[in-house]
Amino acid sequence: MKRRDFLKLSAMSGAAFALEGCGKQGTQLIRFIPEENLIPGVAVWRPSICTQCSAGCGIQARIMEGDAEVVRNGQLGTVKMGLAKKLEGNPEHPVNHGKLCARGQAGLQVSYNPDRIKHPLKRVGQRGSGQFAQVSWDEALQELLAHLGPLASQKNPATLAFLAQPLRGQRRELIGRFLSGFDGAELVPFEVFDDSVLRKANYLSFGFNQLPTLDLAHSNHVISFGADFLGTWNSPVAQSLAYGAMRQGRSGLRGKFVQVESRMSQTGANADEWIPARPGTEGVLALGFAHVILNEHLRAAEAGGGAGDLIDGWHDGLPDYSPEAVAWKTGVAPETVTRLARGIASHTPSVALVGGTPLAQTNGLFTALAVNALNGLLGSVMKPGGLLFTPRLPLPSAESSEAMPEAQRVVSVRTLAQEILSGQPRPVGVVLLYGANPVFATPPEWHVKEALHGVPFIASFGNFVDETSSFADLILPDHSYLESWVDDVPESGTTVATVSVAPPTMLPLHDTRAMPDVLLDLAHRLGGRTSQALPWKSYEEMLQTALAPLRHLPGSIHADSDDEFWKKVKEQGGWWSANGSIAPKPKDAPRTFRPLKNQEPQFDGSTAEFPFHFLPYASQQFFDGTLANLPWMQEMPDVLSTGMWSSWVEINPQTAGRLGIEQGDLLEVASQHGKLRAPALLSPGISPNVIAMPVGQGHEEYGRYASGRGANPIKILAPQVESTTDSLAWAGTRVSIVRVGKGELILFSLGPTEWGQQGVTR
Amino acid sequence: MATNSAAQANVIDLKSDQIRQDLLRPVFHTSRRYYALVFVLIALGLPGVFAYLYQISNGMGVAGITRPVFWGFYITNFVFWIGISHAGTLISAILRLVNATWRRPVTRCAEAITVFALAIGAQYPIIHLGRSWLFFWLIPYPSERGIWPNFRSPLLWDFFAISTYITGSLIFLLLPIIPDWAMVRDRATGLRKRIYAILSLGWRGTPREWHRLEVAMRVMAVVIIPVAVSVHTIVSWDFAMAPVPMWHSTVFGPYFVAGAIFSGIAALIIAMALIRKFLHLEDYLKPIHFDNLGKLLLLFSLLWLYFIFSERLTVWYGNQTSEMAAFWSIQRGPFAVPFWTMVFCNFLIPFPILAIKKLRTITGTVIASSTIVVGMWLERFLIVVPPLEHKYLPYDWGNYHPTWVEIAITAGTLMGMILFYVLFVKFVPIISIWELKGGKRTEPVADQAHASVSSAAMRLDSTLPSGNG
Amino acid sequence: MAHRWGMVIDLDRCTGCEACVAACHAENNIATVGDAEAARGRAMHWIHVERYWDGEFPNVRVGFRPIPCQQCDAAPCEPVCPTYASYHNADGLNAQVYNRCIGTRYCANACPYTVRFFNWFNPVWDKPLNLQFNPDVSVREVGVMEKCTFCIQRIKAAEIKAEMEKREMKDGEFSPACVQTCPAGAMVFGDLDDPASMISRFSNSVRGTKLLSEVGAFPKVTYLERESSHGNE
Amino acid sequence: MNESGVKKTSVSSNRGKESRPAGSLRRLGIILAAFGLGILGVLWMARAAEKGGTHADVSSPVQTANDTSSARVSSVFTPAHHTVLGAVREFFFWQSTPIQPIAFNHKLHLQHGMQCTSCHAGVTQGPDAGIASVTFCMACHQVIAADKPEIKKLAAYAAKGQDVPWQRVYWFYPTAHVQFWHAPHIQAGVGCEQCHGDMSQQTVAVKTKDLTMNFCISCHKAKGASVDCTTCHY
Repeated sequence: MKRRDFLKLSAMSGAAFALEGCGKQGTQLIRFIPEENLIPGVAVWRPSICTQCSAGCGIQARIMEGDAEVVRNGQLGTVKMGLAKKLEGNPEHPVNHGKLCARGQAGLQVSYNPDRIKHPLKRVGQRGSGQFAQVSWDEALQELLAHLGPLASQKNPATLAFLAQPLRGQRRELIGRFLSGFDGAELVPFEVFDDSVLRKANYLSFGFNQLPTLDLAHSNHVISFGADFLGTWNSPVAQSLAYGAMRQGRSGLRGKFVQVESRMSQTGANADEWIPARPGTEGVLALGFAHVILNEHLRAAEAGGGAGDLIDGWHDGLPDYSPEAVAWKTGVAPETVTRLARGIASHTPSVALVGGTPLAQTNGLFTALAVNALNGLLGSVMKPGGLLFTPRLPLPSAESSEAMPEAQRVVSVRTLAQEILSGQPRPVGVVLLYGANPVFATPPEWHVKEALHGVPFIASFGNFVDETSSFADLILPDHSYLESWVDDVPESGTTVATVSVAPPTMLPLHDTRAMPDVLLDLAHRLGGRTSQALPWKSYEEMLQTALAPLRHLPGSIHADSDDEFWKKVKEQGGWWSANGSIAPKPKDAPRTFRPLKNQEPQFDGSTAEFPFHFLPYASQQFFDGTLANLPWMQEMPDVLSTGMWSSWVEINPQTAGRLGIEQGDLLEVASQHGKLRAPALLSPGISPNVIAMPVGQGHEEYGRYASGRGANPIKILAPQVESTTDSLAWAGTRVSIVRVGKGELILFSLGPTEWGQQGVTR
Repeated sequence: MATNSAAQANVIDLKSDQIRQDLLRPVFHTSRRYYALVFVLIALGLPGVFAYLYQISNGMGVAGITRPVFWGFYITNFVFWIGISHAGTLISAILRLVNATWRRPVTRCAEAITVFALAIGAQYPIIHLGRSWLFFWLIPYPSERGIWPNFRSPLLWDFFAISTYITGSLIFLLLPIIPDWAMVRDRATGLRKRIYAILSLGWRGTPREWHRLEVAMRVMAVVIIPVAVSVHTIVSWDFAMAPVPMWHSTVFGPYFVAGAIFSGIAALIIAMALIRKFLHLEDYLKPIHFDNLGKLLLLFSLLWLYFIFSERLTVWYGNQTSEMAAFWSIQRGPFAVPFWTMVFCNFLIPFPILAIKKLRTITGTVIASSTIVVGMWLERFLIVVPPLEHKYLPYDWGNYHPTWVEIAITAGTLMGMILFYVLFVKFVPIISIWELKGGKRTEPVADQAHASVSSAAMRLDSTLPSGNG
Repeated sequence: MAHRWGMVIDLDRCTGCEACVAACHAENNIATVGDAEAARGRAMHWIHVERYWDGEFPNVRVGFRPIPCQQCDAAPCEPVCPTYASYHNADGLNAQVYNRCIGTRYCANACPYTVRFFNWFNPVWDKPLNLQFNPDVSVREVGVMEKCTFCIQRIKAAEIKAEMEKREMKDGEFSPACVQTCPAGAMVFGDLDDPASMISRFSNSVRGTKLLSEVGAFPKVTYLERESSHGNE
Repeated sequence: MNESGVKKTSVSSNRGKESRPAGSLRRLGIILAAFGLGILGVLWMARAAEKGGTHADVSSPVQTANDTSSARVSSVFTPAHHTVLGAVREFFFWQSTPIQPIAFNHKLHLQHGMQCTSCHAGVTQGPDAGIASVTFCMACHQVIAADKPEIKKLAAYAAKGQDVPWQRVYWFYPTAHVQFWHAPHIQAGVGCEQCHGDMSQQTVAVKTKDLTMNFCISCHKAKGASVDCTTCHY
């Protein structure tokens, strides 16, 4: 077993570091002259931005001098350099106020990951075989230019697609401008758990094309429809902070929290009441509440405002949504519906949230609009204790990834794949990859793999070889975010307009280059439109010019000169407006939108053949799988199941008993589109007709810690999309399960699940 | 009872020569079978040695112990062997004090068991250390750093108790060997003679020497008993002092002592039976000895039953959630099988055999003893592991799967024990010759007289021209 | 100027996000044991969030309880250690002196909270993960016991800083990694001997309970139990 | 041996003869059987104990439909030392005296009015004293004594863009778990020489003081500093 041997070696070296006496260490390696001057053993804190999820928390890295093994001009040796030892939240940052979640804490292991790409790579083996050879940066850039050059000229029919994780701020702007140099170039933002449905709904209901900022701290009653807002959804740290304040922040007043979802999430586990509704019927339940509130005249229909107008029958008191009708659809008892409705109406300020699973159905938009209407009715929009929206900065690129500059088209991965395969409207000559991993995270029947095979040339900026970048012909490894200039414009999670910018916290460990600088370099070499669009020498210069205008706005920095301003921005890790100085401005939505009737969710697979709803969920450790290569995250027990280093199928004990399934049995989960195997985990917090699985494991190619571990639920999903947006309806698949033997569960707690609290917790 | 049994026990109508020859035969004559046996024992023991080295170089983790079951086979074996060690010294000391003359052929094999079982048992605390090579930190030696061991720790009490006990029993074993070694010396030639000359410390068999020996033995007999009792009480405190459900019990002290003597006698009976068989000592180790020990065994079987019952009853009646978890896991949970096997081995099988006089034969007692030894090992295991698997917080429950390392070491030490014994038999007359001779006269005698007479006999021996042939 | 460091954990704020767990790993050079060992129950988490189910579907409730070392005043782990590797230090911490530990694992058995973790093997870090080591914390080797130290390295650093600046330590001047990062602000750390400190106020809360108080170890970690809203509606 | 002895033994061996071959086999058989039974019992116990693992069966390898290998990440363990010698050295705290790449003359530099802190700058501010990089040396040695052989070595390093691989003179084995802070000691008025000897008398630094724990705590006691274990060990 090759991996074993390799590990043995690395293990030895690790131990050598850990236990051989000093003096021995480094004697065999030459030492380079330190590039920076730090006092040994004394820590300095440098600001940066967390890129582990899209919340955009500000962080600071604890930098201390250490001996790093590096390659300098082709020579291997050690150098004394500042190394990030610990990440903490940036106390001044308006999103996370010094706090940080587990995934953020683990960010260190991105930089220090043994599987990082250490230098540019050129494909030598078959495409997708993941066999690469080292090349110099010049060769690499030449190669890429050779393929980009032709595309830049108008005559060439072929075009360029930039497939990236959703980006914001100047990175987004940079890429946009770069693509503007190519006719018909496409930006393809991709993440599995994208919130485009909710953005669209918010746009239609309230005129804000963005995710909401939740002012939980001041709300008295919170009801959440499937939103895992304490774990993985939107801006978890900001929301956890607010949640804490809601529970115990105000003396004598403790906000109540009700969670509606069919599989208990980490968030649901904290709810005072957990209400399992049938998947896809959350919208109906929301309107059920509205029905009660309207018919008991606790609020007037007009309170619903624009959001209400979008729901069919709103102004007639929603006759189709009587508690009985709702109960029949959702499986929630009528009295519960009435009670909760009265509760949220009377205990103001109250707010309803929606996100995650309910929106990952074919009728996602309807659900979102229904909840928005309920919020309108509760009067919780743009009010303390309700839904707020983060104000936009007067910057060109401040929009979230949804609302686009007109320069280039934005398409979904699915569309891109179709275009590549069909060659319509134009053939795609080159695909640039950055961060996104669609091969891992799309249903097979979106044919992303096949499409990539068909692309003449693929270049990746990723710093790991994953399922997608293993298709690349060329890999130009990026710095880790601790090693590079970072910038972001938080979409939500704060009430002040914010732009985060931070310089590198440490020198690069490997022979890598920051993607933005590489793009600028390419642009200059390409010349023509591209270089005109990107006049800056370096990314820092671009950032500085972009932020310069902010100096004159009331905000976190008072500076007399641009240089001083820039200096302070770098020290502070960004700029944020003074409270209330910039108000969020809604755009009025197109009135063309017709009020929506209830739409039944469409599920793939017949109830008879595939009796169970299949619920993949964003894992607390790996989010959508991008963090599965971090040992800390692998070994951190999932808080509800206590599972580590593996994946599992959550199943209700009653169901399990009925099917003769025991804890740890290996199950085969089959949909119309594929099979997978994983051990059964009996969990009380899941509906009997639902089985759930964490997303993130089952990587085929993602470094030593993630590869060949567990199963990937996305691989058996139906290629369904939410009907109005093009985003994947990942909760719309039905499956069947069968026991195929004894499996392996790796659990941190071997205690009995059925064990009550034994007076251990109240 | 003493006199009566003595009456039966001493119907040894053999000449001193006969006795001497039979008992010295193993020392002078070594068969090929013997070498084969030694070789086999070493071969079977070696894996254990290898396993231990493997464990030292790779780390404790190669054993099956894990969180929260931090103690497993090693501590089980520790308690088990210390228990076995209570066979000899205690018994022979008691029998000496009550002057039960039937003890004479028995005492030495018993005391030997003690010493070797202790030697084995004392290994285990060291084997189970995460950093064995630092075990000497248990020794209170004055250090420039002014650091002493923690005298509040039961483990330290263990250290003192066991070292005291092993010293005591060693003396107790060696003192009465001296005359016999002297006898060997007188019969031996060449190198062997020189070795035994050193070993026998120049014993000449003068009345003063005999007197001193008698006195020393009586003193030792008195001293060793409280030590023996304290040792196993302290071993039990290793558990009772920790706030672990089902460990934290007051009954553990006497419970362990009783269990120890119980398993000890069983081991003794097995050893005696083997010796009797292999060394053709049918004329010396007679059914009466097995019968008497059988009675003792019966008594302790009942005692053991009483203790385990009262221990479990109080737990069950007290009905604390934390304790009940461990309790039920033993009674009807994953540990039910070992538990009920233990009950069978320690009571249900031995009781009838030992209670019915007809069955209390040599074979009978040996069968009973073998089941008891197994049963007692299971008992130790059930004391150590299940409570650790079920500590207070259900979330932190765990389980324990021993690995080949633990099993190899366990087996290795068993082989080691047998090996020690086999070698011992080779270098020491396993039955105290002079005592046996002393016992030849049936009427009870005053110490002085007894001593002088037997010493007279001895003087005769020691003055014989050695090697006149 | 001896202190009595304590912690308060508000279970009504705790969301079970396990940020504390990750932060602890990053701060304290805690080994990652890998799947094989994790499967044998040897994963090391100085602080871990215990989860207790209550009730049957659909009326399921869950209780989360982050459990670091409780730093007991009458710690069962201390008297049993034959070498004083586990002992009560001047600040009332249950200190673990790694270099003095010979690995009897007695302390771990005696600990009612099962918060002690043993180095079954020599820890392994694939290069360059070892560059992340916190130099203020020693890397434990095979055969020694380890556990939550209330981030003693941070305590010492703050002490030394205060000492060099010739002043007393201020309340909230520093906090352990878990407390620092807790997104819901569920954890408070401070000096129980300082009546003015935040922790003194919190630990006297009516919601305050000690874990397994019946064992009588007198933990210095106080848990504030969950409440219900709107008059138990 | 005397007559009777010989006779007896021969007799006894004769007595044994009849049953020897069978007997020996039987006895070996008994021993092996006993051992075998013991092992079986133990194994069986193991299984019994294993049944305790009611919740997770960790023995069977995981297979999943869309992956083939189930790699064990660090089921690989390392001995604490690679050689027995290494272990022994550490056990007895043996430290070999280092060979410095350049024969640095402390005495000379101090005579020319340099301070300890000019090269070991960290000593007043943090835990580590630190050591100046080659660039710092070259600041003076561009010109000063540039022709001396040792300085040539230094210059050579600088030219290659390399730092001087100085070897530590005073250090602890990691298993000592010592967390030493220089700064507080300096502030408490502990002179460098108290632990490192009088460097103004040394050319190449040699280990003059044996920094045992005794050395530390005797001074701590004398100065009334804390001798609590966690003062240094954590």
